[in-house]
Formats: sequence, structure tokens, C-alpha cells
Amino acid sequence: MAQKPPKQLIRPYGDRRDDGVVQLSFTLPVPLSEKAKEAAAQFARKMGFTDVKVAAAERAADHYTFFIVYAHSPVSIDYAEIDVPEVVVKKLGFDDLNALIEQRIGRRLVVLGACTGSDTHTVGIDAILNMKGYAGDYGLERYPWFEAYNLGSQVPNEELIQKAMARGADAILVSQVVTQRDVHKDNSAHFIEAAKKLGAHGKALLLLGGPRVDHKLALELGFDAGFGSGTKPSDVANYIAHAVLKKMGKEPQSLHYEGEPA
Amino acid sequence: MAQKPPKQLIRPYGDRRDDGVVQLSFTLPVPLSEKAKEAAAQFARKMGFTDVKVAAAERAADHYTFFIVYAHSPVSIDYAEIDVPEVVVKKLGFDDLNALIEQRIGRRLVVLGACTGSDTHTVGIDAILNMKGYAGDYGLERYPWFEAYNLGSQVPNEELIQKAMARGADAILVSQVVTQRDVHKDNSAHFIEAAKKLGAHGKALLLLGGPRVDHKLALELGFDAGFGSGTKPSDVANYIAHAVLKKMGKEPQSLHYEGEPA
Amino acid sequence: MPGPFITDEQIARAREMAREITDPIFDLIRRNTTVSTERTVLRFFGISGAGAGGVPLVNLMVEKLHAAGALNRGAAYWYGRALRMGARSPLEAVEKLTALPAQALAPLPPAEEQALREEVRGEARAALDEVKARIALRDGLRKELGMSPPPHKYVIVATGNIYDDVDQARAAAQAGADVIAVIRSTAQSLLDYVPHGATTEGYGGTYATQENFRIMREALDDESRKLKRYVQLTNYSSGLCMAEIAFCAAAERLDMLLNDAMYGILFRDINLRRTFIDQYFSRRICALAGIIINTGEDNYITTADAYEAAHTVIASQFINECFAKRAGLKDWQLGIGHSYEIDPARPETFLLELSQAMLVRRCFPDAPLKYMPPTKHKETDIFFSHAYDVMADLVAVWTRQGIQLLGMMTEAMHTPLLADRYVALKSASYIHRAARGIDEEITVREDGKIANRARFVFGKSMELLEECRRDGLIAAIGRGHFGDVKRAETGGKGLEGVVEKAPDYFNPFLDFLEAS
Amino acid sequence: MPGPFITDEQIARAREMAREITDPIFDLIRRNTTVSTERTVLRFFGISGAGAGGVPLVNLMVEKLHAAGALNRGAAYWYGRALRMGARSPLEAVEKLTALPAQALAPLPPAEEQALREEVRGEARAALDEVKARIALRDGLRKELGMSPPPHKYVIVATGNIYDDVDQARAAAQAGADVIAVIRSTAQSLLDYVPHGATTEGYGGTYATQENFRIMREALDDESRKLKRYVQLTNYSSGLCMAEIAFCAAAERLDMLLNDAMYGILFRDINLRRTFIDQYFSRRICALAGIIINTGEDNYITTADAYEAAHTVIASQFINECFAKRAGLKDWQLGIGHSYEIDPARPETFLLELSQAMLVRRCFPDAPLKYMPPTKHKETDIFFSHAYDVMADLVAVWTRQGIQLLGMMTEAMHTPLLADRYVALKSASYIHRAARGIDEEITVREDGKIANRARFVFGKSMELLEECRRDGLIAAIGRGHFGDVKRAETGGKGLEGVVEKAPDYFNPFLDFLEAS
Ligand code: B12
Ligand code: B12
Ligand SMILES: Cc1ncc(COP(=O)(O)O)c(C=O)c1O
Ligand SMILES: Cc1ncc(COP(=O)(O)O)c(C=O)c1O
Repeated sequence: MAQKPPKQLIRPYGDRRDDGVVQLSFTLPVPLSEKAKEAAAQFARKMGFTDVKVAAAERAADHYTFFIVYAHSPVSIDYAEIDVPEVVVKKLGFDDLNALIEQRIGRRLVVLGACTGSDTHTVGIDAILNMKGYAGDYGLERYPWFEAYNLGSQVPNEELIQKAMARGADAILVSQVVTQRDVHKDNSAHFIEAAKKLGAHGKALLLLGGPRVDHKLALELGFDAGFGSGTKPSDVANYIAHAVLKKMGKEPQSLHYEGEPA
Repeated sequence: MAQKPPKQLIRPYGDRRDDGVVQLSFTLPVPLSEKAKEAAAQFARKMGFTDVKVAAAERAADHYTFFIVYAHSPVSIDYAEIDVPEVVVKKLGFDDLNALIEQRIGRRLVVLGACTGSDTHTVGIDAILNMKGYAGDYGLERYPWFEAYNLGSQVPNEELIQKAMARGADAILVSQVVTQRDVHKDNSAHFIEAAKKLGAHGKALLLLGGPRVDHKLALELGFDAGFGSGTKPSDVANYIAHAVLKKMGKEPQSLHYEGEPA
Repeated sequence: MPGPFITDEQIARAREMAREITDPIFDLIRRNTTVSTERTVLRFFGISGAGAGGVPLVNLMVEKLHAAGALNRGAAYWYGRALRMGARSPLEAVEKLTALPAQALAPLPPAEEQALREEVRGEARAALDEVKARIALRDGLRKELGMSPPPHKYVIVATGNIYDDVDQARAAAQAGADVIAVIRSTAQSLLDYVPHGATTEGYGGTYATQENFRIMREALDDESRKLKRYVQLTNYSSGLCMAEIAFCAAAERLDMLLNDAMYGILFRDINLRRTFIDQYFSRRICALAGIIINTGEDNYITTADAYEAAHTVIASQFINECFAKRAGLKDWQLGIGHSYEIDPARPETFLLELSQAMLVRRCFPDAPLKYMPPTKHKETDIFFSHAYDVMADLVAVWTRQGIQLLGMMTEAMHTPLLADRYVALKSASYIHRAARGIDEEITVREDGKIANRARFVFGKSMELLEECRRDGLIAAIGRGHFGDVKRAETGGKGLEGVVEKAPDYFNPFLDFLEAS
Repeated sequence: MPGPFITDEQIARAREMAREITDPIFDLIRRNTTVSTERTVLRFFGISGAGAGGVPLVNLMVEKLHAAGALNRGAAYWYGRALRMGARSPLEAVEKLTALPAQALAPLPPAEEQALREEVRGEARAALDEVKARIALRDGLRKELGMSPPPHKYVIVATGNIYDDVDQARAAAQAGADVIAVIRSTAQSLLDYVPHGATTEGYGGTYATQENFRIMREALDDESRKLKRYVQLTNYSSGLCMAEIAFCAAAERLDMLLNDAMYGILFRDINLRRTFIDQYFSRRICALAGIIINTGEDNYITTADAYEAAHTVIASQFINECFAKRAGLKDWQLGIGHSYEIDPARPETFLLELSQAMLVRRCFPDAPLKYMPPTKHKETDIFFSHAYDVMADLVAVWTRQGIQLLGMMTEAMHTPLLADRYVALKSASYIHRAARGIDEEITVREDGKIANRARFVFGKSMELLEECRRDGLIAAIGRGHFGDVKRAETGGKGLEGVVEKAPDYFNPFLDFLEAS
């Protein structure tokens, strides 16, 4: 950004500007009692909340108390400080994107995707790849300038990678929906290792997606991009086309476009 | 307390002991956007939460976004440190309490109560004073050894105090239910001033009650005791009897009893 | 479809009794006027300012006349005198009148009297036309933009500051609210005047002033256009200034008013006579202005037990309806109040609430009805309270409530946060969308618990009406039959503001409104 | 009361078709056995330990026989051989068998054969009695303590650690849960063995092992006594080890099992033949043990659209019922699955969901039914999701569901937190208490939207059944008619575990179970 924008301090709005009202709920592993309520209040204060009201203390079980707390937070955020990449290129629709690939890349882009590991959630990857698509937005199989293969779910990472290599895929799509105990992170890390071993890393674009996935997480894990809840197939198609063009040096790395993962 | 008890650190329990999971919700005065979500996450982190998941960002209005956040708190509380006065005397039931007053005080205790100021909420004070009582617990009017008067609601503080003085009341009961913009604190403060001016302060016991009242608040405001949600008439009756006995020097100040305001 | 449960004859009988019950009250009304009624007359003439210390001019004037024992002839008469004395503006009239020494108030020759009344009638007609013109604007915009289907989702704002209220009302409208209620400051109903101008400090609510009404309606007109959906505005015409608030509301194009024949008596300890007299003129104005009234029977079961006292709600509704009809209100203007208040710890409460709501619908088939959410048994457990409200949302759409005040998950704690309204609106929209039309899908067994409960409650309300008819409504109130609250005819606030009319009492507005 | 909507003849016709549809599958079942079926036989004989690397002994043994091409005579036969060779304990039998070199498995003289089978039958009878005895204990405790009225509130625990699960299961029971389901680790259904012992690491759930079952049931027995209310336990008998899990569940006194004739094929890509064969023996065991099965049709509408695919649920339910009945299960054991999954953005979804639930109730009047909450369209807005679940609670009590899995407000995010279960249980208890009996109060119009939708859905399910009858169930699955998932007869995992029975195939358990 050119020069620092003026401060724009914001705080939670409960019933009036900047009153800082926040609702919390949590469970403490103690039986319901006055002492438990005091512990809940102390906890909230220790987190920096002021004017703490322990609204409800519910006997969730013999040795667990569920609390609902309303409190005020002294914290404010400088909204002006938060910067998101400004969009340069508009997001391309179905036809325009196909045209772009046809004219600037000149060949069909090959993508393979699957829900890997022990995860059986196919609805997400299907939404991105299958003809039908998602929320009225066509899936990649429908794009004449994409050659898309959906291997389904419970696919071993190695199998997905090998099949992708065999077809000289431009992009490999991995879906991870089950995130308990960070199984998605473990499995994704394992995917990246395998991709390195099998030489797919750096060669094909590696995309990670799922309801608890975001771009930052994907990058940390070694993917090229990450896509979360509500992703549309066209977001993914746009990303792949632009990323390939950048790889080919036909688009500057600095180019930012609408719907770009961030 | 005699000597320091061993530490007993507790933290919020989400799905496993000490995972520190807390649910928050709050509204920020900005339009829904990726930037807004990032601001919500930053806010939670700035409050000291870790592993912040902005679960939902809802367009509450054009310029307000409502957030639901799940995050982890690193904070723990030493449950052993929290001390509540240990109960010495058991709480007395209707008959026993009347007997206690008869034998140890030997006269009927006079109490007057009202919902003062502009507050019209009578259900609370009625629950304490009227025959019928509350949750199956008789009201003070029903106690043969209490002489109770309920002046209703919207009663000017001065009027309540004067009537109480006229009857040589042992206790004056003030109910405050509306708490918006701390009107209950203002009105209570005004009550105490008036009580001082009219010489009731220090003479009669001054009790404050209401859903948002607690003992600490009442003490801060200059009352002798405070009673919150779910108070039973018998709690109040027990308090008054013991307090009078303490005043008479017939019970040690150190005596603690069940249901005592704390 | 609700019912039958009971026969049309039984319902007709209830209405008959209500009429007999209100007869004696109407004698009282006809014989007396009040300071606030007379202040309203002056407001009609355009006297709206405030003098030293913010005391409204109409109060200065009426106090003066009251003190001089001259109010019994009607403020309109003295206003006319002032005009005859050459006052060229309402303000001048005030000066002249307040200047008049008591004794100067001698009678005029008959011809003079005649002319005076004629002149004043002329002004009154003009004033009424002025109000009608404003109302026409409101109705025009309403027609132009249209409204979403009932139940109309009603939410309250209560910041105490009219400008914050505007902010929140717009937000609520954007989130789907159909009706905005600006809750009044807790003390206002006890004030014997209507505060003046825009206000920014109130407790538990914001002062109801004509200027605040104007500011809010203007903002909602603007928001309605943006949303292409007319958003209604309501306020409270209870307390010591029922008619004046009704006038302000009419002048500023409000859509509804909380207005109950007995609420002030029972829940604000306002004098009984004062209230009955005031409510009549206030409702005449609502009739003129096409304002939908909301009655307050829901309040009864916040003090009395909702299961035990269900019949008192029904009985009172018939009485309230009768007072309203006799003040010229039409069925479509009757937002008759009731609510979902039975202790959820009891069994079969959903059946009981359905029964009660269906019974009300059965008794008042053409009224919009105003449904209130659970409040008294709300818990500070916001998740439970939210689930509890959802059931009320379902009853509302099932029984085709015209107006539904949405329950707030934080009801047991504080006046609604912005987010609380959003949460309530989103869920209510879902429930309404999901269950709309269910009443046409389903019939209730005439021999089941729902029907039997309805018959039982109706039966008890008939008994109560019968008692009111026999011993008088005032006696029944004295026995605490409504809301467990006992009130005496001469107790409470504002009796001093009641004045017996002189034989030549003059109030052209009342004449016109009763004529039309 | 639900319906009629459709005629009894139409329903009878659906059952007829289901029978014809399952006939060819039963040929398949009769002709084949599977490695897991045979492992189950050995488990009955008391072989429960694990060898090196935690590989269960039954797997070692069956692998050996399978490799030797000898499994087609049935593990029971070889077990008998081991006994004849002097094995004095199941464990010795294992050693002897796994020691046998393939060629040594020559035939015996007829008399020997006879004696062998007699001896094994004797042991089998004893083994079955042993299981029956354990079940009697369970039923005794259930009778002694009693259960709360249906819908039984079903919640899941899924920590991955059986000891944490116990902690949470007790908490859930204390908060009012009637049924505890311990969700399995996400990968387990793909394992061709049942892990051994207590486990403390799992993903998205906890491994189903006999020891974990024992630990949890013991804890719940204890908790049930404290609460004076019997709390049921369920787990999942799907995947590659349907029958073995059913055995473990029977032995450890579980009350229910998720057990579906087709779920594994469709949602776990387990081989079609393998699944059909395994489900039969697993259900025979459930029949013996008085275990209530829960079928998985609810899953179809998490992949397919709930509005469009409603009829596939009904059709599949008839097929699942037929498979169950032919395996000896009684109506009271059929927790036939369905759910509240229509996109809440649509209009009239509550009417549609009521229609569907009533239709299921109409088709299966004597089955408990298992109702699933909204999941797919749950939002991360927990307040909305909670309201959404409340409507499912109402449908559940309205249509007298025997078992109701409670929706979780955090469904769209994570497996339930302890507090999520509490919130769900508290609200569901309220809804059940408030609306219980509503079905007897209300009749649904036969010419309304609810009835017409029910008739429409039933009509389409008849067409689908007709297609399955004509072209075969396998073809229909191949066309993706169920859950939009296409599967081929020879595709998926576990086909290698299917073995054609030899003419002298021996399985005394199957014989007894089919006989009883
Ligand atoms: C449908 C469903 C199922 C179905 C799956 C059917 C199928 N073939 O997919 C069935 C019923 C079989 C099922 C089973 C289980 N499920 Co499930 N299931 C769900 C449910 C209800 C909806 C998921 C869904 O379809 N969402 C709709 C799609 C379109 O959204 P999406 O997946 O987020 O995908 C979008 C984006 O994320 C993105 N995206 C996703 N992947 C990718 C990939 C790429 C490359 C890109 C670019 C984008 C992208 O694009 C999509 C479109 O916008 C969720 C709860 C919920 N409401 O979210 C639970 C849920 C996901 N399941 C869960 C669990 C635990 C299971 C089980 C493991 C439980 C058990 N042990 O029995 C089982 C076993 C399955 C397994 N081993 O994986 C948990 C996961 C908890 C967690 N966070 O770890 C959830 C959250 C429910 C819960 N609260 O407990 N489940
Ligand atoms: C019933 C009710 C009314 C009735 C009151 C009827 C009456 N005569 O009492 C009506 C409908 C008239 C009413 C009106 C209003 N109400 Co109101 N009302 C409630 C409601 C629904 C229940 C209160 C109640 O009766 N609780 C039951 C009693 C038994 O509980 P309690 O009061 O806490 O009393 C117990 C303890 O606190 C204690 N206690 C109480 N007083 C005392 C005194 C002593 C000495 C002792 C020892 C103990 C004690 O013992 C009691 C028994 O355990 C609450 C919402 C809720 N669910 O809490 C809103 C609520 C209190 N009302 C509210 C408001 C704002 C109003 C209005 C001002 C709104 C308006 N402007 O129109 C009006 C005007 C009233 C006024 N000026 O005060 C707000 C207050 C917000 C706030 N925190 O400031 C609430 C919380 C609703 C909301 N969420 O907005 N209300
Ligand atoms: C008819 C009516 N008027 C007025 C009010 C508000 O109370 P007040 O304006 O007296 O504070 C209520 C209660 O909500 C009511 O029902
Ligand atoms: C019949 C059935 N079996 C099993 C499961 C659980 O899946 P799995 O055990 O295969 O992980 C489900 C889904 O909840 C089901 O419906």
C-alpha cells in the first residue's frame, strides 16, 4: 500500500457504538455452584473482559457446568490496518475463461481430484469437479477447456498423485472434510511428502480444499492454494488458468484477480 | 482459611479436558466482507484467544456483521484459590426460623419493601413479600414473626424510607429490575443518600434485590445485602433474622449460614 | 382452521355482555373530560411548542384554564375566545389565554357564542383535513411499496437515544423487520405531558415525542424505499397522555400504537376514570388516522399465571374490543394482544398455547391480532430461550397472527442487542416460510385436548364477563381479576386531571369524529 | 394420525415388490460366504485374542484357510477338525489349525465327519446359549429400570478415546440422553478386521472393539442405575466386518446397531456382493440378540437432494425392511432411518418434512423408526441451526419416532462438544414435553399439500421399486438411484473376501439361527 491510511478503530457493537459487548459460552469441569460461577467470572476477567455478567450457569452434567457470559471487551481493532489484495482482473465467467485458456494457453488443462485418506466426503469435491457443479455454477467437467477427472473419496494420496502424473496434470485437487484431531493436516502433510517423492511437487499445481481449509493453511502445508466453504467451481477454474499463465510467464506474478484465494 | 490448598487448575472443556474451547459471538460495525472476517479473527486473537476459527459471519445489516467464533483460551483458573464462606449454621425452615425469632429476638420483625423509582416490576418484590411467595416458598407476609408491608412499584425512595421509619422497620427492601443504562445503580445510590438524609441508614437493614443484583454490587452501593435471581423468601427471612441477632450481639459477626448472601 | 370449539351464539353472547359492561363506563366518559384530552384539542389547532423549562405550551394553557376552573367548557371554547380577541396565530392565542385573568372569563352574548363556535369548527375541520392528508401520504407509500405477508415481524428498539434508535431501526429493517416499535423511557407513562423535541436520554427506552416520531418515520420511509418494502412504525399510547400521543402519532404517520383501555390502570397505577376517559378520545383519533391499535392483555399473564389466568385474557379482549368499536375502530385495526407465556416446565404447553391462540383467532376472525412471545419464563440460557421462541413463531404463523412481536433470546437479561434482533428475525423468517399454510392442512379434533381446553377457557371467560356485567367492571378490577392487580376507582395517578363537563362543553373534534 | 394418504393395498404391493427384488440377492447370499462371516463363526467359539502386531487370531486363522482354498467348507468345520486333533481350547485350535499344512486337510471318513459336526453343533448351541444369557441380563436391567418415553434421545460421542467417550457418555446420560452412539474412527469400516482391546486413538470417532463395547456398556449400566433410567448403547455394524461387530455387540449387550443392507456399498465403496452376504449373517445375530437396527437411508439425502430424492428413501426402506425380515428381525427391531434434510431456503419445508415423516410412519406403523436431524444444510450460524433442529424435534414427537438422533447446533463445524449435546438435549426435552400427543389432536386433510406430497413421493417410490424388480437391484444401484452413487457388482473393497460355499459347507450358527 502507498501510504498509511488514517486510523479506523472499531469495537464490538452490542446496543451502542463501541460498547464492546461480547457473548461467550464455555464449559468448566466442575459441579454447578456459586464457586463455579465465580470461577467462570474470573476466567472471563482473566481473558481481559470487563463488566463480566455470568448470565447462565447450567448443570450440563454432575461435574460439568455450562456458562453463558456477557461481557465487555476493551480491545479495539484498526480496521484501516487490515489490507486485502485489491482486485485487478475481474473474475471470468464460464465462456470468457474457456476463451482465455483457448487463446492464451492453447490446450486443455488437465486436473485430477479426490477426497483422499480415510475421508469419504465426496459432496465437496463433486461440487467442484462434476458437471452439475455447485450453487448454479458449473463444475470443471463442464468446461470444454478443462479435462477433469474425479477419483472420488477414500483415495490413497499416492494413487491420486500417480494417476495425475500419468496424465501430466496441470493441477491436483485434494479435498479434506474431516478435520478432527487435525487428521486433515496430517493427511495433507503426507500428501505433500508423497508429491515430493513422486516429483509432482513444483510440477502440477497442488490445491487443497474443504470447509475448514483456508489459503493460509494450505500454503503452510505446502500447497499452492487453499479453498474453503462456499468455494465455487469457477473460483477454482479462474485460479488454475491464471496460475498456469503465470507459470508460463504470460501473466505477471503481481496480477491479482477477483475471487483469488487470500 | 487455615493453610493454602493444593493448586487445582481448570480450563474450559470443549471436547476434551483442558482444550480451552470457548464460543464467542459479537457484532462489528462493518459490512460483511473478507476484510471483516479478518478483523473478527484479529479481535479474538487480540483478546488472547488462539486457534481462532471465525465460524460464521452473518450480514446482520448493511453496515453490521455478526460473528460466531470458536477459539481456544490459554487461560486457566486455580479453582482451589476461589474461596466461598463455609456454611456454619444450616438454613432454617419456616417454623424453625419463626421459633428462632420468637425465642431469641422476642418481637415481630418489621419489614417494608417496594420497587422504587420508575420501575414497575412488582413480580420480584411480590415473590419475596406476598403470602403466596415464590417457587413453593412462603413469602414474608406469611411468617407470624414478620410484619411485612409491600408498597408496590413506582414508589419514590423517600416515601418508602419515611413509611419505614414511621413503623420503626428492622429492614427496608428495595427491588430494582430495570437496569438499562445502570438506572438501578443511580436509583439505588439515590436511595442510600435519602436513607442517610432521613437517618434510616445504619438504623434499618437495607436490602437490595433484582435479577441483575448481587451481594457485591449491593455492598458497593451502600446496602447491607444484595439478592439476585432465584432468591427465595426464606433466604431473605434467614438473612434478616441473623443480621438482627448480630446487631443485638446475640450472634457473632463471624457466624456464617447457609444461603447467606456472598 | 381454528375451531369451531364453540358456537357463534356463545361468541355473540360474549360481545353482548361486553357491551353491557362498557355502558356505565361510557356514561363516565360522556360526562367528563381530562387535561390531556383538552391538551390534545389544542395540539390539533397546531399548538406544539414548549415554553420555559421545556413545559409544552398546551400544558401551560390547560393548567391555567384548569386552575381557573374553566376547563369544563373545553379548551376549544377558550381557544375560540382568544381568536375572537384577535389572536392571529395559535401562539398568540396561548399568550392571550395565559394572560387572561380568571375573572375576565365572563360569558358572551349568544350571537357571539354562535359565531365563535362556527369559527372554531371551521378551524377544526381544517385541522382534521390536515391530519387526513398526512395519513393519505402514509397509505400511499404503503400501497406503493407493499408489505411482506403476515405475521408482520415486530421488533423493538430501546436505546434511549432517538438517533441510535434510527440506526438500529434501519438495521432491523434491513434484517427483515416489518414493524419497528420504539419503546418508551420507563417513566414516561407517568408524565402528565408529552416531552418536546428530539431526545437522546431515556431509560429502558426513548421518550415518545412528536419530533422523535417524525425523525423515525422519515428514516423508515427512506429505508422502506431502499428495501422496496414498507416498514411500519409503532409507539405507545398508554399512560397519562393517551390522546396526545395518538395525535402526535397521527400527525407523524405512525402505523400502529400500543393502546389499551385498561393497561394504564393495571400496570401503571394510573387513575381508572382518567384512563377510561382518555382512552376513548385517543381511540377516536386512531380510528380517524387508520392506526392499528395493539391491546395489552399479554401483560396479564406476566403477573398472573398464564395457565390459570388464560380466561382473563379472553374476557378482557372482548371488553377492549367493545371499547374500540365504540370509538369507531374497525376490525382491521384491532391488534388484540395475547401471548405464549405458559411455564415451559409444564407438560403439553405447545398444545395449550395452540389452543389459546386458536381460541383468540376463533373469537376475533377479522382482527389482525398481536401475538407476544414468551417473556416471563425466559431463561438466561439463550439457547433454550431461542428454542422456546421458535415454538411461538410456529404458533404465530399457524394461527395467522397479523402482528408478531419476536421473542429475544436475551429477554431475561437486557433490552435487545442488535444481534439479538438479527437472530430472532432470521429464525422467524425460516419458521414462517417453512410452516406457512399449515392451518389449511390440518384440522383439530373437536373432542381432543386442544378443543376441550379452548372450551374450558372460553367458559371461564364467560363467567368472568358475567361477573363484570353483574357487579361492574370497576368492581372486577377492584377484585384483581385482571393481572392479579387490584385498583380502586379513585386511586392511582391523574385523577386531579379529570374534569366534569359543563353543559356547554365544546369539543368540535369529538363532535366531528363521532359524527363521521 | 398420519395418513391414510395411500391405501393398505398399495403398501402391501410395495412389500411384495421388495420381496421379489431381494429374491435374487438371497440366491447370492445362500451360495456364498465371506471371510468376515467365517471369522464371526470363530468368534462365537470364543476365539477373541490377537496375535503379533495386534492381528486378531480369527483373521490369522481364516486367512490361512482362505489361502489354502479351504474356507468354502466353513471355518466351523476346520475348527471341528482341530478339536478332533485334540485341541482342548479355542486357542489350541488356532495353533493346530494355523500349523496345518494345506495338503494335510484331507477328507475324513463319513462317521468321523458326523461325529465332528455333532460335537461342533454342541459347542455352537452352548455358544448361542451363552450369548442369550448375556442378552437376558441386558433385558433384565432394562425392565428393572425402565426407559423414558420415545422419541428416545440419541446423541453421539466421538472423542477417539474410549475413556474420554465414557466420560462424555455419562455426562450426556446425566443431561437426559436415552441412547449413546459411539461413532467409529473414520477409517474403520474399511478395515477387514476388528481391532482388539481398548483404544485411545481414533479420527472422527473411536474404534469399535469388543473391549471398548464392554467398557462403555459397563459404564452405562452403572450410570443407568444412578439415574434409575436405562440408557441404551449403540454402535456401527457397517463396513467390512458387519457380522463380527454384530457378534461383539451381542456379546457385550449393546441395544442397537447401525446396520444397513446397502450403506457400505454406497457410502464406503465396499463390494456389493460382500456387503449383501455379510449383512445377512449380521442381521441374523441382531435378531438373536434383540438388537434394534438403524438403517441409513438418511444418508441418501446428504448426497442427493432431499426434495428430489425423497422417494428413493421410501423405496430403499422397503428393501431394507425386507432384508431385515428375511433375516428374522421383528418389526420392533427396525429403526428405519429417515431425516429432516430439505433445504430450509425452500418454502413450506416444514409441511414437506411432516409429509415425509408421516408417510414413513404410515408405511411402517409397527417399527420404532430412527429420525435423523438436519445436517447437510446446517449453517455455521449456531443460532439458526439450533432453531432448525427444533423443527426436527417437533416432527419427531409428532410422528412418534422411536429413536431421534438430536441435531447439533455446531453440526456444520465439528463433532459435538459436551455443551452442544447439553443444549440439544435440553431443547429436545422441552419440545417433546410440550408437543407430545399432538398427533392425536390433529388430522391432516387428505386433499391438502401434505397428503398430496405424500402420495406423489409414494408413487415415485413405487416406480423405483418397479424398476428394481424389473431390472434388478444391482442394476438400479449401478444407475446411481440411491444417494446419486453408482456402484458395480464387482467393484469396491472386499470382493476377494467372498467365497463360494462348497456342497458340504458347514455353519451351525446359521443353521440354528435360521431354524429358530
Ligand atoms: C454429507 C455428510 C456426510 C455424508 C458424506 C456423503 C458423501 N459421500 O460425501 C455421510 C453421511 C456418509 C457422512 C459420514 C461421516 N461424516 Co460427515 N458430514 C456430512 C455433512 C452433513 C455435510 C458435508 C457436505 O456435504 N457439505 C456440502 C459441501 C458442498 O460442502 P464442503 O464439503 O465444505 O465443500 C465445499 C468447500 O469446502 C469446497 N471444497 C471442498 N473440498 C474441496 C476440494 C478442493 C480442491 C477445492 C478447491 C474446494 C473444495 O468446495 C465445496 C463447495 O463450496 C457434514 C456436516 C456439515 N453440514 O458440514 C458432516 C461432517 C463433515 N461429517 C463428519 C463426520 C465426523 C463424519 C463421519 C466420519 C462420522 C462417523 N464416524 O460416522 C462419517 C464417516 C465419513 C468419513 N469417514 O469421512 C463431521 C466432521 C467433523 C470434523 N470437522 O472433523 C461433520 C462436520 C459433521 C459433524 N459435525 O460431526 N458425512
Ligand atoms: C414481567 C415483566 C414486565 C411486566 C411487569 C409487570 C409487573 N407488575 O411486574 C410488564 C409487562 C408490565 C413489563 C413492562 C416493562 N418492562 Co419488563 N419485564 C418483565 C419480565 C418478562 C419478567 C420479570 C419478572 O417478573 N420476573 C420474575 C421475577 C420473580 O423475577 P425477579 O424480578 O428477578 O425477582 C426475583 C429476584 O430478582 C429477587 N428479587 C427481586 N427484587 C427483589 C427485592 C429484594 C429486596 C430481594 C431480597 C429480592 C428481590 O427475588 C425474586 C424471586 O427470586 C422481564 C424479562 C425476564 N424474563 O426477566 C422483563 C424486563 C425486566 N422488562 C424490561 C423492560 C425494559 C420493561 C419496560 C421498561 C419496557 C418498556 N419501556 O415498555 C416496561 C415498563 C416497566 C417499567 N417501567 O419498569 C427489561 C429490563 C431490561 C433491563 N435489564 O434494563 C426486561 C429484562 C425485558 C427485556 N429483556 O427487555 N415488564
Ligand atoms: C398496551 C401497552 N402500553 C404500554 C406498554 C409499555 O409500557 P409503558 O409505555 O407504560 O412503559 C405496554 C407494555 O409493553 C403495553 O402492553
Ligand atoms: C448405516 C450406517 N452405518 C455406518 C455409518 C457410519 O459410517 P462409518 O461407520 O462407515 O464411518 C452410518 C452413517 O452415519 C450409517 O448410516
